[in-house]
Amino acid sequence: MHLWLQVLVNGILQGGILGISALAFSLQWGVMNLINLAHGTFQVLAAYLTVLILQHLGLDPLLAVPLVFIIFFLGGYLVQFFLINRVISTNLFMTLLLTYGMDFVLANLMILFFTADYKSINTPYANSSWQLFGLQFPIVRSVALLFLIVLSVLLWLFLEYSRPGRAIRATSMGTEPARLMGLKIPHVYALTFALSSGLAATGGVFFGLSNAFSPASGGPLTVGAFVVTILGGVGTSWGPLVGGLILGVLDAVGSVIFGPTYVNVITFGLLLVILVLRPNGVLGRAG
Amino acid sequence: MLKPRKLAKALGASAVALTLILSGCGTATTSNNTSSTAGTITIGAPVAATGSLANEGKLVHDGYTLWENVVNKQGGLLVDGKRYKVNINFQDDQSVATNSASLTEKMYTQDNIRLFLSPYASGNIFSATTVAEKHKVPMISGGGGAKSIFTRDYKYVFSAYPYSGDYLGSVLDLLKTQGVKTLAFLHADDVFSKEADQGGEDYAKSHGFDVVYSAQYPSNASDLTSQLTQIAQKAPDALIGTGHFQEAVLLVKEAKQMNVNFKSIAFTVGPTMPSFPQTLGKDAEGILGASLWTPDLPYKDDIFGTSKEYADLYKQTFGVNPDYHSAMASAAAELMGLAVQKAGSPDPQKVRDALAGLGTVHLFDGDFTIEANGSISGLKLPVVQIQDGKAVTVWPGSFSQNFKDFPLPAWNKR
Amino acid sequence: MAILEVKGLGKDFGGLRVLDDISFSLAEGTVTGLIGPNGAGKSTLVNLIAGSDRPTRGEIYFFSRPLHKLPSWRIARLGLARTFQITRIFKDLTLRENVRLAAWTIGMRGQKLEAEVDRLLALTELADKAAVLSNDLTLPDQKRLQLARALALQPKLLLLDEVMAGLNPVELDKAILLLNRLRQQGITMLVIEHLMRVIMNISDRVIVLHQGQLIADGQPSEVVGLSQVQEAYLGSRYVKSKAAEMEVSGLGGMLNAGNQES
Amino acid sequence: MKRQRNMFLAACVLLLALCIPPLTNDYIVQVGTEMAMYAALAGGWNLIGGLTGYPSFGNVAFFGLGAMLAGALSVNAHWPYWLAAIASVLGTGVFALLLGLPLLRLKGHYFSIATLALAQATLAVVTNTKFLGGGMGMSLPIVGSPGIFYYVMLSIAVLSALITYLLIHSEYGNTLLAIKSDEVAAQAVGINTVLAKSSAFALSGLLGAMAGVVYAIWQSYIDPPTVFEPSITVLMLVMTMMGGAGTVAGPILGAVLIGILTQLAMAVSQNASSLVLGLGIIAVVLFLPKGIMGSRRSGKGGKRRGKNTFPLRG
Repeated sequence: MHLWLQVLVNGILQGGILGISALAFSLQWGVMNLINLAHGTFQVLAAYLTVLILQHLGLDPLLAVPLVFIIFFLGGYLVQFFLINRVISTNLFMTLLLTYGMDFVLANLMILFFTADYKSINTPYANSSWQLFGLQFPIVRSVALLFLIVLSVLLWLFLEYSRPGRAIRATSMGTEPARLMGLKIPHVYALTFALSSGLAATGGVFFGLSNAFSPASGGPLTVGAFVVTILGGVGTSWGPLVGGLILGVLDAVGSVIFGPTYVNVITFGLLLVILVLRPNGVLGRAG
Repeated sequence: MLKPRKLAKALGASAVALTLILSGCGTATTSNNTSSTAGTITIGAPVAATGSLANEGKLVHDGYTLWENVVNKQGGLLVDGKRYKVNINFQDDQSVATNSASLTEKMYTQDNIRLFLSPYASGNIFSATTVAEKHKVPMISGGGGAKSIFTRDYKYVFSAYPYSGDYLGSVLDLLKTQGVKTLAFLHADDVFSKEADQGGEDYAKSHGFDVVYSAQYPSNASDLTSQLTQIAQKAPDALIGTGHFQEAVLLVKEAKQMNVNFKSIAFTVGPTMPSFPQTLGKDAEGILGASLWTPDLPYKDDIFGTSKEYADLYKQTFGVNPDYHSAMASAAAELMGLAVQKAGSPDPQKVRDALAGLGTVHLFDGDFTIEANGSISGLKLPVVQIQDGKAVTVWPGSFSQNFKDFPLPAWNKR
Repeated sequence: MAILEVKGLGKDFGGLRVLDDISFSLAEGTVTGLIGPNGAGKSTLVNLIAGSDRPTRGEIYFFSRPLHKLPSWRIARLGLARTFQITRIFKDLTLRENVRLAAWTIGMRGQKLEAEVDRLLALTELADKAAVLSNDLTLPDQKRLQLARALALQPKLLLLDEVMAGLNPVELDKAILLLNRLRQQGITMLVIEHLMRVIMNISDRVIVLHQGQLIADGQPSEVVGLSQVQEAYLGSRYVKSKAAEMEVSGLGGMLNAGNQES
Repeated sequence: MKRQRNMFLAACVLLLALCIPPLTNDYIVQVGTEMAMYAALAGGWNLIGGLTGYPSFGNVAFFGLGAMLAGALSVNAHWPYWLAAIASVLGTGVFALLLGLPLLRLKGHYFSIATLALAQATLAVVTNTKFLGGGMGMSLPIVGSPGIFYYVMLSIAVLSALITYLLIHSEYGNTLLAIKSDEVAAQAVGINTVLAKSSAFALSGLLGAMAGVVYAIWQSYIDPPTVFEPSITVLMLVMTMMGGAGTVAGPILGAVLIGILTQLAMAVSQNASSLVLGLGIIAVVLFLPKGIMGSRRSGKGGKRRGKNTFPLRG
């Protein structure tokens, strides 16, 4: 009994890490129909940035989150405005190609600047945990889940009630009506990418706190975000949370029942089933 | 639908580009001797500088390079009375096995290279060695030792690495002396990890240990908390992890997070690398690593001197302490040098025969014997333990005096 | 004999009831007008009959054969062709290839195929544009392409969803002429059209949909005079734009308004 | 006339390709073999991605499964390789056909992610299947010579181009293009879209598997992570898009250009070759967004969209 409770907790907390990584991915996809193949590498870059901030400014990673967020927000705005916007209207594949190229360039620049060595963000609390009812709640993972919930709420409030948020939502329904409403689509897109880059970076900090990473670590993160986004439903504020929890719990439970070697069979098999049966995600509308 | 003019232009451009590449490569390789030496012996090495193996690839790269530097500083390799400069031609296989093969082919045909050192990682070695075997030129593995590399009846493939399945023997011997009885094994799903794990589990069972848990996880796993929870229920004395660096770090982090305690923890890959204690800080303390070489070992040879001197030189050259990946790579390069000297010429067939006939050699990393299938035997494998942020040799023999922190303190008592 | 029989047909989108309990049948060789204000469910009804969408309730029979479970490509091959309100053409194919593909799917090959395509292109007056990539055609041409493509299936029943929207008066006359010729060939038609002039001209019978329900069914002149039909129209779509002109009720007003429509 | 000129050009290119082994060295033959392999793979991808408009992200599954299955049948079941190869190609084709039925109901990105999942799931299953090497990989005997493999790969590439050519000039090809334009309309004109799409997917799978079985015996060593490497799919996509999706010559041109770009990148810098490749891809996207061949017939007075227009998405 205790085993299963703890496994459940493990799954839920892993869901937090997975979900926070998918927030940005889901937003980009939902609003711009953009699949960002460089997503994971953005997160790894954020993890490296956090290490630098910790080393040179002595700023605690969790306190550095706003700083990292702002840096990525600005960078994301520029990348979208000057790079992705140039091709996003031409063809769906072209944006895929572009982000693939960006992924290549970013990952290899990181090797040049940070070497291929594995790093991890190390703080006194990084490997500690809280104990509750005899169950272990690792601090970083618990905080990540908390962050995910708070960010989901904030994102929802932002999209629902703020002017720029409404502009983003209007654009996600289609660019033609948005243009008729007088919105400057390139700026709305840039804003969306900026926001999601900031969110991706936030996820990157938690990834860096919970895993060892190298410049090549981005790929699996992108795939993970893909899966979570589909499970939760594309472009919904709550999707990443729901998708993350589902995947986290299923992987945890499945890995205990069938053995960890079958985790990928479970993950991707489940993804296939979900896609075929409920292509809009568990939260999305049916059909 | 086709646009002939565009197509023609593109083809023309590609033809020009190809010519450029080929001529470029041509000039790069005809690097004739400039100094007083009799010539240059060029050795090819398709080692990853980018991609997922870039980290270990660099260690191998530096190991080969150190040998190249030292030999050239000593005036070159003395072969049949004449001194030859050595030159290692590195090509980045981008961690992709197919590239390891095609780059080996490239170096063979384009650059006329006839002697080879291997890439890092078993998969890449498999691919690269098939090319060497096809062309009947020797390739020495300085990047991995999966047993299945040597069960293919190849005649031109040699190694400085022991079998992957032998890695854990010393660790288990050490644990045995401490009265460890029950073990949990976790391993990744790649060739090397599976062989190492299988070898370890077999050794454990035949030496009176009780394997209470064993599972395989996919490479690059990012969450193993539930496996640790499961393992905690069986309460084994020790955890043996066989996988990659990031998974070793992950296991330590998560074992602490989950407050799963062991009397001892050992990994095949991880603790020997300097970044392991750097990454984990004091949580790395007391963790054991199955190593193939440490600077403390009492061996020496003519090129590098003692193990200690090798380590100092390495640190001086690259700014970091060497781990066994670099040392094994250096040993592989050294083996190539020995064979060329014994053959009296860099002729690939003669070098191959020389390698096959080297018998037992005494290098800075230990004494070992070249077997008929190209693998080696007899290397006594050390075990390291992280103590005060450094990897300290705690096995074999009298090094066991250095062993401490047994049982490991509970995570929350650190 | 009834070529098409619709029994108790209903469709929900989410919680929204778009069509409810629609029943009617079409006699072979007749032309039936399907009218109703925007959002009445006309296109949905056509989608259900053609199999592009599945009904939530009810049944559809084509020559007594149940259609409501067949995929739309089988329905098309049975001789039930349609056009789309918002044009759906194969933009990567030329005009000719668009039409030929349809004739090919029902099994025509070789000389016969080419001859049939030529005939259809001539019939729809598209012959001179046969080699044009259909994406580059004007909207009226694309609408004609849809018609030619539907005819290539040698349909027994043709569902026409606003094929004449956007045509000028001259083109309109030609189109009406064309539909009358098709009727003479014995093709049964169900025609959605906002232009009352067209409906009055070609229909033997008119069905009126309003808010997903069938509110009238009968001779064109009868139906137009019915008060519930006028209410449906006046209430939902005229009042806003044409309220001033629309004091006159009855046929003349409908016609007039219909002409200015779209 | 234009067609004759194209034929003439194609014949010249083929002749040039045939001359490579006798006129050059083994390395160029090796690079050529790899280019031919990618031309075949990209050609296969083009059938489902370029012609039918279903952007598969999992075509590597067919390549990988083809290679592993052929390897296992020959090494573990001791079949002669030619028989193992045929069985593997057919088996993979059936696999693609069956999996295509449910997956091809999905559209756009959803189809992409589903095929990505398919590839990952196949990798995971292969890794856990003892008969297929169970993650340990498989060694095949060293046979043949570089020239032979070059010609075999070249034939598969030619076959793939030939299939594309025949398709484009047939009603079946028009069927696929119709599906790409508008699937609802395609059904409305009586096209059995499920059959058409699945058969295109299966053809795509057959070509992938063919390249896979040749790759296996050519490399003599295969292991799952290598033959299921997701970037192989990405390369198929990149090459096809670069050359021109939906065209006959596009995938070939793309494969050759990426091959040359890779070689150039390696010649420019040893340590930054991947970086150069990445920059090259970005440059192509920014400056050649329609592919070198352009999309099919788009030159014929079609409306070109401006740089910063944002069309309504479906």
